Amino acid sequence: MTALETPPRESVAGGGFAAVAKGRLQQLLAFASLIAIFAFFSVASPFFFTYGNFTAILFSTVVIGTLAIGTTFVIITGGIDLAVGTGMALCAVMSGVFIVNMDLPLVVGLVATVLFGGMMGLINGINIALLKIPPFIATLAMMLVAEGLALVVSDSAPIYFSEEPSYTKISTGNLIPGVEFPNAVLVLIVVAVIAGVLLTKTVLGRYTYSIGSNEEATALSGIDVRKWKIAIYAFAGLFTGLAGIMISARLGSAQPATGMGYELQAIAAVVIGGTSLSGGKGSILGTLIGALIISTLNNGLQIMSIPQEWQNVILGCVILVAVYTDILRKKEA
Amino acid sequence: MTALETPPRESVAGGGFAAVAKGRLQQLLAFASLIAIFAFFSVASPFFFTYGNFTAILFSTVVIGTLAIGTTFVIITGGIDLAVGTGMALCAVMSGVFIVNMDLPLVVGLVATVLFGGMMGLINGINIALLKIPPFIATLAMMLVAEGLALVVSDSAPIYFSEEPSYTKISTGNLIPGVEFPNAVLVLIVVAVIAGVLLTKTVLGRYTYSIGSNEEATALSGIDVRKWKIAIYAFAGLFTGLAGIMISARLGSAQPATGMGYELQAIAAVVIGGTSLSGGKGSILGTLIGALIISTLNNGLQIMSIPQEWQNVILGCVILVAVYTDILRKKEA
Amino acid sequence: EDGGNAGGGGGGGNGEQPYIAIVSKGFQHQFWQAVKNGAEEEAEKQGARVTFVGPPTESDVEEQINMLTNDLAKSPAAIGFAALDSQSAEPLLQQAKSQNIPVIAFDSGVDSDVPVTTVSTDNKAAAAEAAKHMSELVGGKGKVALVVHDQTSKSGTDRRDGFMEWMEQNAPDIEVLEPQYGGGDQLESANITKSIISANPDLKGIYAANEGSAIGVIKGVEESGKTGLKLVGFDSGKAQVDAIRDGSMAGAVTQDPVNMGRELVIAAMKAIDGEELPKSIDTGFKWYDKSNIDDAEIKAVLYE
Amino acid sequence: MTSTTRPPTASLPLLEVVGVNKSFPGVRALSDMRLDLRAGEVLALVGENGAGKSTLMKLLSGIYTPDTGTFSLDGEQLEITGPKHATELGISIIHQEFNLVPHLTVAQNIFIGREPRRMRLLLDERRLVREARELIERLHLPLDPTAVVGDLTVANQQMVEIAKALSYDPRVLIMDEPTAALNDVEVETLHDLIRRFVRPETGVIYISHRMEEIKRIADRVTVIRDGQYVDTVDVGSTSTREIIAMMVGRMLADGAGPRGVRPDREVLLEVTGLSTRTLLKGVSFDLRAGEILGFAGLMGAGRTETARAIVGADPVDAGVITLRGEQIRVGHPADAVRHGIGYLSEDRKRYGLLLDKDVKANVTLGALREKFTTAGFIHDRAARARASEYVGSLRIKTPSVDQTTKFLSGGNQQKVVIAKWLARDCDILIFDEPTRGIDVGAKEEIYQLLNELAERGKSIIMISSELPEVLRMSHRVVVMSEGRVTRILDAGEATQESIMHYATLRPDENVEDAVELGLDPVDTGAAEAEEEGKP
Ligand SMILES: Nc1ncnc2c1ncn2[C@@H]1O[C@H](COP(=O)(O)OP(=O)(O)OP(=O)(O)O)[C@@H](O)[C@H]1O
Ligand SMILES: Nc1ncnc2c1ncn2[C@@H]1O[C@H](COP(=O)(O)OP(=O)(O)OP(=O)(O)O)[C@@H](O)[C@H]1O
Ligand SMILES: [Mg+2]
Ligand SMILES: [Mg+2]
Repeated sequence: MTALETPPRESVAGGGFAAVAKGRLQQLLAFASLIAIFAFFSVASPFFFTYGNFTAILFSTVVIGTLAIGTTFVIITGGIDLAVGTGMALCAVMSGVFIVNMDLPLVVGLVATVLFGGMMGLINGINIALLKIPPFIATLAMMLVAEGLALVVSDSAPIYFSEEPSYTKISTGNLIPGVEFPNAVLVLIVVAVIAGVLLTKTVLGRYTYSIGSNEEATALSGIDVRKWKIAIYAFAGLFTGLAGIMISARLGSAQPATGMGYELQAIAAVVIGGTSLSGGKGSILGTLIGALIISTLNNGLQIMSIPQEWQNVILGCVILVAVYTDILRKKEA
Repeated sequence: MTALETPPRESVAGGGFAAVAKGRLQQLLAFASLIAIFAFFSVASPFFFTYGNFTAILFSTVVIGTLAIGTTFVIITGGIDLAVGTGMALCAVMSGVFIVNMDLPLVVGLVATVLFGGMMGLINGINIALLKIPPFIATLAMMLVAEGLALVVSDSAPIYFSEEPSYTKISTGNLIPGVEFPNAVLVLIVVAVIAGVLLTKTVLGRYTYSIGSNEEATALSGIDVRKWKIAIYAFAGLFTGLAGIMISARLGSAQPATGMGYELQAIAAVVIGGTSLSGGKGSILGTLIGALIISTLNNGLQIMSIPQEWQNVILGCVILVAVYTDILRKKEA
Repeated sequence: EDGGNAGGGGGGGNGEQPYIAIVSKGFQHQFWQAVKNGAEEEAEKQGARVTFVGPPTESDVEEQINMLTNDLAKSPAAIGFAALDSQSAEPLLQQAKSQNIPVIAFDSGVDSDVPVTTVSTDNKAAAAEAAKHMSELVGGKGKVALVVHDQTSKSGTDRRDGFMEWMEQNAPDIEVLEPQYGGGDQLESANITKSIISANPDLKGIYAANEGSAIGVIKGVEESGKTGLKLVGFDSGKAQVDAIRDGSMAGAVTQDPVNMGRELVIAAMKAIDGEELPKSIDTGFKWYDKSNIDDAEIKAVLYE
Repeated sequence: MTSTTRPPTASLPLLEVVGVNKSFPGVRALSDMRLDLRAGEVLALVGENGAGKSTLMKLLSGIYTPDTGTFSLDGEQLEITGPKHATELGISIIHQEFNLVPHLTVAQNIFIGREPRRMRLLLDERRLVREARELIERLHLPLDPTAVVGDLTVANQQMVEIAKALSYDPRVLIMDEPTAALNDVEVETLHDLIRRFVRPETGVIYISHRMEEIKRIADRVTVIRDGQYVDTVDVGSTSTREIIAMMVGRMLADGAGPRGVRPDREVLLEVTGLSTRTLLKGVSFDLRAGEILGFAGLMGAGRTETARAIVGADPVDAGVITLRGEQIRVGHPADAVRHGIGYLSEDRKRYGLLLDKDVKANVTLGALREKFTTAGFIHDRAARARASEYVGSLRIKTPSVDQTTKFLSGGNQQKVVIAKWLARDCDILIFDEPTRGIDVGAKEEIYQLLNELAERGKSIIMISSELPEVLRMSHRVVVMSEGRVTRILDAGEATQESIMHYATLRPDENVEDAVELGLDPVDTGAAEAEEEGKP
């Protein structure tokens, strides 16, 4: 089938030395786009290259980044998850219900929220793996249901965490003493590392790749693909729950109407990061770089005071150019 | 690539008798979901089963239906088009520019608008087929660019067609004398028939299926896949242009900010209609039924005065059930 | 009147209850939820049944037209309508007229002679009020930024233009930056705010044109650690009220959405009964800050 | 031995390849390759897996461009710019890999790119089907032009490829292992076709690993080894052993070992009354520890379906599977593997491999959780060591265990699949066409491997369409026809003739056959078949 393709330049996770080096190279290439964008803005605006602005960029990457990490797993299996945006809103609302309305201890409320996200993922997984509903449809339906339920559960009003100052600290506090570095970014880094390890070093991750690469062959190898697919969707759902916490902690309130559109941004981050929508390959590092490319562009264009209607035009063009350069380089490497 | 799939039990249009019969059966099954939904609402509300409401449902299907028809071609090739929503807004604005600002004759303005849509599709096609940018990224970029350009070109304000009463007639007039049947619906039917013929009876359609089914084999058969892919995207773009006309004719104005989100609805209509996102199969009739299922649900739930927050929840569940029943029936058929 | 029939949804139960269908500009935002609550309260009081729908964003004009179409199919006794775009709705308004269904416009006017009355506030004037306070707060000079929720909808442009026009005419020393649009999304507005602050170290104040933008601006300023910025908001809601109480926001203009909902239903009931109505009913707006936030008349217009 | 001795019928070289080099990253696929095809002959091309046969053919059909070297047709030097150009020059190829459009019909596939049209754009579907039907009839192929290709068996898909290639009326026909998926009857059909195709102005390049086939069909044979030209010899005057020796660079021992007798050990697996909605009717047999049970039958007899039903890959309608005397329930291949039953599919690309993953990932996939993890974490080094071990012991030709599987030659891919199952260490292994596309040397190795496994007490079901292989390897042979087991033959009674007899029984259409099998003809649907009347 690949007769027309250029011979293999890529490697998969966990390969030998040559493969690892090649893999790194590639990520460096995606990374190069990011660096180029950074360099450009640093020259173009004196306000871009400041510590404060860097943390601002990182901070603005947290929610999309968290969603995109979960989405990476789903997309590597060859699936898609449209429910992460409104699902996140529902999880935010649920965290409000757990922590404010039910007055559960903070930790319990947080765990319950993350698990609630996992449960939504579980339902997606069951619909997809057992009932064989195409992922696009199953998660589209979940997207609509979550959108509605977020309003129903919250009675269409935000839930405020004013009585829970430690809740907002999860996002805006500074765990590292003396350094202005928001906890939210730490959280993103930690979950990214965990997700990266799970994806490359564990059975869950390996099966995620195998299912995306050839689901039938994986099943015939004696792997219960249904069970693992459900597990992967449920696992990805945990990130939706976490994103719900991160966004409501940042805002100090659970906003039931936020979220629509975040799924597309998350998918975009994943795809710009080099994960193929047809499944079988991708990486967490790539996803993070993809998310950073988007948020850096948004930030830089605003800093440069480009009129907003032009910002999208430029954003679109830069994404095209970044991805195209990446394709060119891969060809030449 | 598709050699890896389970062998398709279904046929595509244009097959022999058995294939055609099987195809018809399947569409009848999707159709059955629609009928069931219709029957339910007719019993549930006295306001649903009226001629006026039927035309209202059809009317509300026109824009999504037109976009979904174009999207069907793209999805059958195994691609995706995220740019149809904002692209439609840009086309609407361009029709305002052509007809109101430049004061071109109506027909010229309409043709120019449709061609403008085709040009956007052409650019997508070039990015995808020649530069090898994944469809998701290429059309995501186009979506952002179109979103911005619609605002730039229109100066962020609607363009009104008040001086062009015949423009709105394209949508709201009644060509059939004496019958309350909006032209917009006629337009949808006509383009659906044309698209259906093109998809099943012409070379363009044949290669659309062929590329989606096995791009590699198609190329090895001496077909210039790049050229045809560009042609297919450009062709699909014409429907974006037409949708731009239909929406602005209905509203009497070109709204530069409408459109975001329509792409997801269009894709949903296509997928509910039985077209697989992995390409190689699908039909225009299925797409129309998919679009009708969505608009009938929207209409019926509102007619039943279901509170809005619950409408999405129910919509999501019904889509799941409809698609699942379809899957069950196909299994048994 | 044949409009009072409860729909198949069977909400009302009582077939005699007049049914008022309200098609709003939005649904999920607090502002619209407050209108909805006001309308529902009043309807209950008057023994009427209302439904309230609105598109997900204020740019979904076609969706709103579909909603209006669907509600018309239910032959309501009256319709409340806040047009996203007056002209697009004209044919449907004509249809309502021919079906003898009175239409009450709300929130912003409708360029049509169909509506029997318009229950609204003047967004431009309200925004000008915000500008006036901003000018006072920053001492009549310096850089001021705008975070607006929408660049095409009437409420977005009126709240932007009202502010900018007042500044242009009355505060020549104030430099108003290019408005930025955050779609009313808190997170996006917060990110925008931080970018603005980074790019303009000498910024004096920020004006947020609706609740979502206001929350975003408050968060963005807080996260950036910048102090001394004067923030002026729009609408209310707990986050904004709290910010004003603790001083992080100087004050805000609020309309009275709950009252708008109430007046809408009152007008509708009168129209159903064939009573004469004034051409317009102004529900007004108020400036509130730390000094008057606990006044009874302010408290009454705030929603949380 | 040199190739200069021309047979009397020989004419001008039709196609000539000189000094061709082709490298892939890390692999020198061809070096200083040459080849000449004369008009009017069938030239066989042989070599071990990964020798570079397919690469050479892809160069000839314009898919790859050579690093250096020249091609000439009728003595005229030319450059082949692409697949389309190749067909225009009169070179048609049947690829080793599946190269059809699965969602389109047979007729649509055959004429893809050349659809009969009206008014330039409109398809003339009726003419398309008519022409396809004419072609299929002319070629005597058992194909329905309106059938959807994805629904066909591998063998029938191969037929479509052949019909497609011949429809171009080529002068040079290249067939890259066309018979790998065919059984003896179909091979004969194909050979008839080739004989009819070869005329004084045409020629065929025929790649195959089946030596007896080459003896039958080819005039000359070109041998290549490790990407290098070895020699070209006349088939008539060279023995198979000599050809094989040239291929592998040494003399192979004559493999025809003694045929086994059924081992006298406990019955491990018992299948009773296995039926599926689609095909199988009451399939029953048993399997002992240490036994190699051959499955023979014609294309579509239901051998694959039996295997898939046993491992839970397809839904089962009725039937009982008993393992070591206990009834087991198998709803998914995972259950089967847990019970120690593994299945190697006949279609390695579709069902066997993660083509875009490396050799290591493929080899360790099945046994990952059991052998290469603790608490869910993968031992990369152990996995790598094991994979390298198999690459060595099965002589898998690959630059490293990190090579992406899709870049291995077909035969080596098959070995990767076998390695995967060896790593998983099942008690019962079902090999579906295990030597499909495998070179003679490697075939011997696989036979040895099967024997070793059996000696170690593993039970093996070997589905094969190559009767010599079935006869040589099996302790017993299960013969199937039309979804039924028509006979289970002991090693002593199994011969080509007896197997063919039982494989061709058609109880559903033929009352005598039903009677021979002791079936009630009314049950079998023979009555209906008669009523409908056969054309
Ligand atoms: N696209 C490619 N990229 C990298 N290596 C390749 C590629 N195609 C072929 N090879 C390598 O080139 C060598 C020759 O492969 P080829 O497919 O020509 O072998 P073959 O003789 O056809 O073998 P088989 O009998 O198994 O089909 C092999 O080592 C193979 O791994
Ligand atoms: N996925 C499928 N879709 C449609 N038909 C199928 C499918 N799988 C098998 N069949 C049909 O079922 C019948 C049995 O095929 P099976 O593969 O079991 O036979 P077999 O004896 O293994 O022969 P071979 O593998 O040589 O074709 C065939 O007629 C085939 O056409
Ligand atoms: Mg080969
Ligand atoms: Mg088989």
